[in-house]
Amino acid sequence: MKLDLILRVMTKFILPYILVFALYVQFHGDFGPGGGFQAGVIAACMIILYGLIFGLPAAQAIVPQGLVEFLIPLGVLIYAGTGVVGMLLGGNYLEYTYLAHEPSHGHHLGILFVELGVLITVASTMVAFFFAFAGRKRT
Amino acid sequence: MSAAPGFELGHHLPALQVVVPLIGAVICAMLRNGTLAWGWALIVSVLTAAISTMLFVAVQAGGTISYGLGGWAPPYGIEYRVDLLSAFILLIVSWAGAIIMVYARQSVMHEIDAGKRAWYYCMYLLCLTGLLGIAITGDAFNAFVFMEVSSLSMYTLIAMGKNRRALLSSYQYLIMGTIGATFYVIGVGILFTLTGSLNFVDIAERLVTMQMERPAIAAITFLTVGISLKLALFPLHSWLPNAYAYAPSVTTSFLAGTATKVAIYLLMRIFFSTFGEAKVFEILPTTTILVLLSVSAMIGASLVAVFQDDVKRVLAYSSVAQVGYITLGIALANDLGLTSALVHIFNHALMKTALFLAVGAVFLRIGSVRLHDLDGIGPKMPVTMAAFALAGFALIGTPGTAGFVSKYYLAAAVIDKGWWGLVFVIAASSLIAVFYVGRLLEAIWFRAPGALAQKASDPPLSMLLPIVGLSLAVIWFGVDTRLTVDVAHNIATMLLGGVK
Amino acid sequence: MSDKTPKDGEPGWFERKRNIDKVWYVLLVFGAILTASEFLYEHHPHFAIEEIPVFYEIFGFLAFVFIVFAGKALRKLIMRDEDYYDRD
Amino acid sequence: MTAIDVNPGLLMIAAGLLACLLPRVGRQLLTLGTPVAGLLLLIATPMGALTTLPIFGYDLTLLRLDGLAFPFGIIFLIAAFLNAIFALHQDDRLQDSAVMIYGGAAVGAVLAGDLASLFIYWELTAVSSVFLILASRTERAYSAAMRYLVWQIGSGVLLLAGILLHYQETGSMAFTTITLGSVGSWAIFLAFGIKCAFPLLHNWVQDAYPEATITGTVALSAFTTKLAVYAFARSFAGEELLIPIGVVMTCFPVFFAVIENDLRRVLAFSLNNQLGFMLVGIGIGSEIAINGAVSHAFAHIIYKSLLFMSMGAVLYRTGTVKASELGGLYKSMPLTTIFCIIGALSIAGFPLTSGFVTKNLTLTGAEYAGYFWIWLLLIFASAGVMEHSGIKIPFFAFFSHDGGHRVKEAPVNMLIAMGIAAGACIFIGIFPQTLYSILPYEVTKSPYSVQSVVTKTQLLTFSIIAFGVLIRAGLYPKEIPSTNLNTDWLYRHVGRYFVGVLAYMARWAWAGVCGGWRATLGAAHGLIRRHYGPDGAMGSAWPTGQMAFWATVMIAAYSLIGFWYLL
Repeated sequence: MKLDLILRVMTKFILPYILVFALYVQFHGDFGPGGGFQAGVIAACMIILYGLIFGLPAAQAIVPQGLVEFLIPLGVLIYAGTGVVGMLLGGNYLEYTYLAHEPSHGHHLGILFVELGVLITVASTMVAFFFAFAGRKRT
Repeated sequence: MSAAPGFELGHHLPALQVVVPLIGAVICAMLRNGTLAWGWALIVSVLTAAISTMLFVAVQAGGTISYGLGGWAPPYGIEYRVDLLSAFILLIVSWAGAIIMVYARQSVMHEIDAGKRAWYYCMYLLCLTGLLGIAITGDAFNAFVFMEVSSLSMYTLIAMGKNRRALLSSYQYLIMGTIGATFYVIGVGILFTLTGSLNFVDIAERLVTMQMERPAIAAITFLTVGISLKLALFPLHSWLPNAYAYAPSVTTSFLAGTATKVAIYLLMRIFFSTFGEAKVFEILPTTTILVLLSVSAMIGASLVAVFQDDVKRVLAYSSVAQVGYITLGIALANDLGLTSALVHIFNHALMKTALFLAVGAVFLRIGSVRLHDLDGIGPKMPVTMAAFALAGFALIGTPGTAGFVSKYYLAAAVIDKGWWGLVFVIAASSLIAVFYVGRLLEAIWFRAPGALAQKASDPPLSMLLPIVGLSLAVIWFGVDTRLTVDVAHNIATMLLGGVK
Repeated sequence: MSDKTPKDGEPGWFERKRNIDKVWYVLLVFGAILTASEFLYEHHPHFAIEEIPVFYEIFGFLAFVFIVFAGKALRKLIMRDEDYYDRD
Repeated sequence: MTAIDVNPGLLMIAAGLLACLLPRVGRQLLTLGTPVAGLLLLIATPMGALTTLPIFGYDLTLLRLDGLAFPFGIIFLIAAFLNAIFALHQDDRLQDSAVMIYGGAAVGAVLAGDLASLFIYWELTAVSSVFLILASRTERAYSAAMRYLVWQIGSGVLLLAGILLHYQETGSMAFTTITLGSVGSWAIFLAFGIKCAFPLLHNWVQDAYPEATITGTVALSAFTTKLAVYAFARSFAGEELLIPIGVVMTCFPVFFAVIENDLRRVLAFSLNNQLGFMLVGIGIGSEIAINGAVSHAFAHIIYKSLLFMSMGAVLYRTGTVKASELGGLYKSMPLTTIFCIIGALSIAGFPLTSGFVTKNLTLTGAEYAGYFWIWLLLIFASAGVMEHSGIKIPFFAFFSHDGGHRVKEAPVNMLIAMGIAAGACIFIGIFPQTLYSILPYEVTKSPYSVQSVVTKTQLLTFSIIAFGVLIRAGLYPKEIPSTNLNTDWLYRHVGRYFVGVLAYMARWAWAGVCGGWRATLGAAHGLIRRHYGPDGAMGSAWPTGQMAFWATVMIAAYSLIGFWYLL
């Protein structure tokens, strides 16, 4: 497949748009359909497509295995950390009211961080799945 | 919404109980290094245990604590609700988690590949998170989520076993666990359509005014069977022996000490504080069914244990039997019965953990837990095996040990109910326990040592201390029953007080 | 009784007919003396049966004979091969 | 609690547990030293001492010392000491610690003041003693031990049930007089009865004791049944039902003993017969009769130990105690012969031996109470004792036709143990007041009146003459290697077929219902193994599909039952 010029060129064209779409879904999450989970999957698709076309080593050069394994817990940490910050600022756990001066801003901010956490974890988990399956040798 | 700005530790204890191990698990995964991860996990699990202890003290002093997650007031938001029952279970689970963690380092070093150790501790803490979450949450669906958190991490913990069959066992457990969880969530779904609520207390309040309709029965059915799978009630127990036998030693100890106990907690929560004793036990023949199943477990599983050649499997089948004691106590649905069930949850966690830890120490030294390889190992590992013997005696129900206390109350409960035949069943089951424990002890202490046993010796101190500590606790709680019996009695009174 | 371990084939003291007879006659004489002594002391019978002369002698003798013959009869009923329970 | 008010039984148990871990010398020091320490402790404890420990909401009486408990405590400790000497030649970790725990449990039970403690010690004697049988390490011993264990645990379970019922009825856990009547009291009575080898419940004694080890049998003969005698004396003194039971017990074993070939089994039968005497005394319940029972138990432990020791020595040297294979041993083992004869004279109750002075009390009790038939049957049984223990044991083992065994005299430690026991038999026979002084009630009369000496001697001498007549006439039954059926036939033989048939039927029924599924019923070892063993339906790993199938079955069952109830 590496020899297929059309696929390679088209893939390179498409990749940035996939990322942009992922971010759109992510940030549009609080107003329309979307959110961290979907965005994460879309973002992961970018890496997966790249890996499919250019091969596993190339994909792992962009996103090393170590980074993936670091990002998975990082997302959860951001999610849980947001909750703890809310707690430290005086609310209950996962209460975003006190994150900003005004409750509605606080909630906005809180959701943003939580969704970011979700995005990171979901995206990296999907990539990890892909790496795990693609990396299996035939026996 | 509520709560004045400013951080107050006492107020946030319920959240911290879950959040601390959760964040701990995440950071564990980022640490990458086995030993570092162990140190961190130890700190986290001890902190968790400390939190549960504080919660327990607070609940005993001031009654039920309610915590609205995200500041949303119950019943609309998710509520963390710590009553005496929850606090008791939290105490057992978190302390088991902490004590086993002390032991874990050497055992994990021996049994898990270097690259996976940090993940192992991560999964351990996640599992702890899930189990604590089930016990603390007041929300039926949230309980399902935590059930999945604990189960998924537990499958991983099992699959990391060195034996290739660990994978298959883990897979079987996954299938059965998923069926169980599905049944549970179906039950919760039916309850939700019936009452429009997911909060246990709220559901209970709404159910009080309702007739016992068929959907409610269907809900009970699915919830009971789903949870029965999780707690390995006969005949839904068969995932358990393999899972126990092939998992790494630390996993087995943790699983045996905590996982089934939390499932039992959930069953009690649903029977007594959601539906209410009157609905479950008076309208439906729950007592009869549960008694039959419990008795089958007590006798059948014990008999199977007698013939097993693998020490872990002997203990695993014994666990199935011991679960039978607990469900028998629940089935009686009287004060003494519930007391005995709760006491036995505590005592069984204590002695089974001690036993499995000791077996883990054997595995560390000789790389086998087949009964034949343990011949004559007693004099070679005297301290470990003396502790093993103590815990074994407790398992039989020898007076002066914790096991006797629970059996005593169970017998009293049965007599209180006027069911004499069951006393003999309990005695018969104990008699079979004499056989399977005696068989182990005879091999360990009185046979000529084999080639493997010859070179065994007591494990390092970090493993020895938890083993010895737990087995001494087995004696301690056989004599001093203030923590166990008095608390259990209060809980029983609370549960039977009915649904307000 | 001899102190040394006797050689094989050489009958011990208690295996010679003459000695056995000696023991037997001593026993008979002792029995006779005992029977005679019955009439030399004052009786305090608790039960009427004890007033029968030579009651204890007769009772002891008959009881013994009865037990032995009853045992023999019992054997007919309950005796089995030595490995009775070992067979399947 | 002062330092001295410790139950010596606990001391023994602790030492027994410790002995598990020690090398041989340490164990020997413990087995010898602890009974002595226990004796000193017991003697130093003031009469009437009472130690209670509040636990589980009621008071456990850890120590209660009174006139009844004292002699039993003393003799159990003495027996433990004698047994320790007798066992010095062997190096067996298992037996050393088991026997101490066993003896300790017996002492503990005697000194315990409440039924809960009694139950604990009761079970402990059962569990610890079974190791003395297992320690023979033969297939026969293993199955005998399992049958023994079933009986013993059965007694324990019954006792537990009885205690709980009794507690419900009376609200009292005190270990004291119990009146027969309620279900609970009957359960306790029966539990004691099993351990005391009541007729028809007796056979575990003859089944298990001869299979135990050489030293184990000595310990077994001392503790278990005498503990039951103590329990009866404590709880059922004066219960008239015990009299007929006791009389039957004195009489029926003598017939079995006559034809038994295994001499240790003969002694086991004789044990039953002796227990009968004690039970009669307890049943009569007068002061003199109770004294008789207690002192008889005391003396009995010594001479029965002595007899078992002498047979043990024979077994140790020749490898058999079958009457048909023995004989002529007086030449090889002269000292053992003498000690055995002293034991035999004692058990038969010749004047100047311990058996005379103690059995006399029971007989006097029966005479005073005017129980004519009881008295007559006891006299009859005395002749029976003469037959099987007084004559048969020494005659067939040491005299009779030469069995061809040319062996050494018993080991020194055995001789010492037997010597002490034999000395004690004669000492008590000559100075009965030493024993009488520790009995629960005062004894005023000396046993040595002319009448009692003459009549008992007449009885016994003419029994011997009868033996002489029979053997000279060739009428005495020959010793034949055999198995004699007893009540155990019911569960060892018929039971096997019964279980087999049941299992067959169950399997057939199951097969009809679930298409070849194997039955989960069955009581016999093989059957359980077949179903619960690693390859059985229960024990094997189930395929995932089968697990899921059961989950479905459960859902269906619950739903159906639930809906049925709403109809």
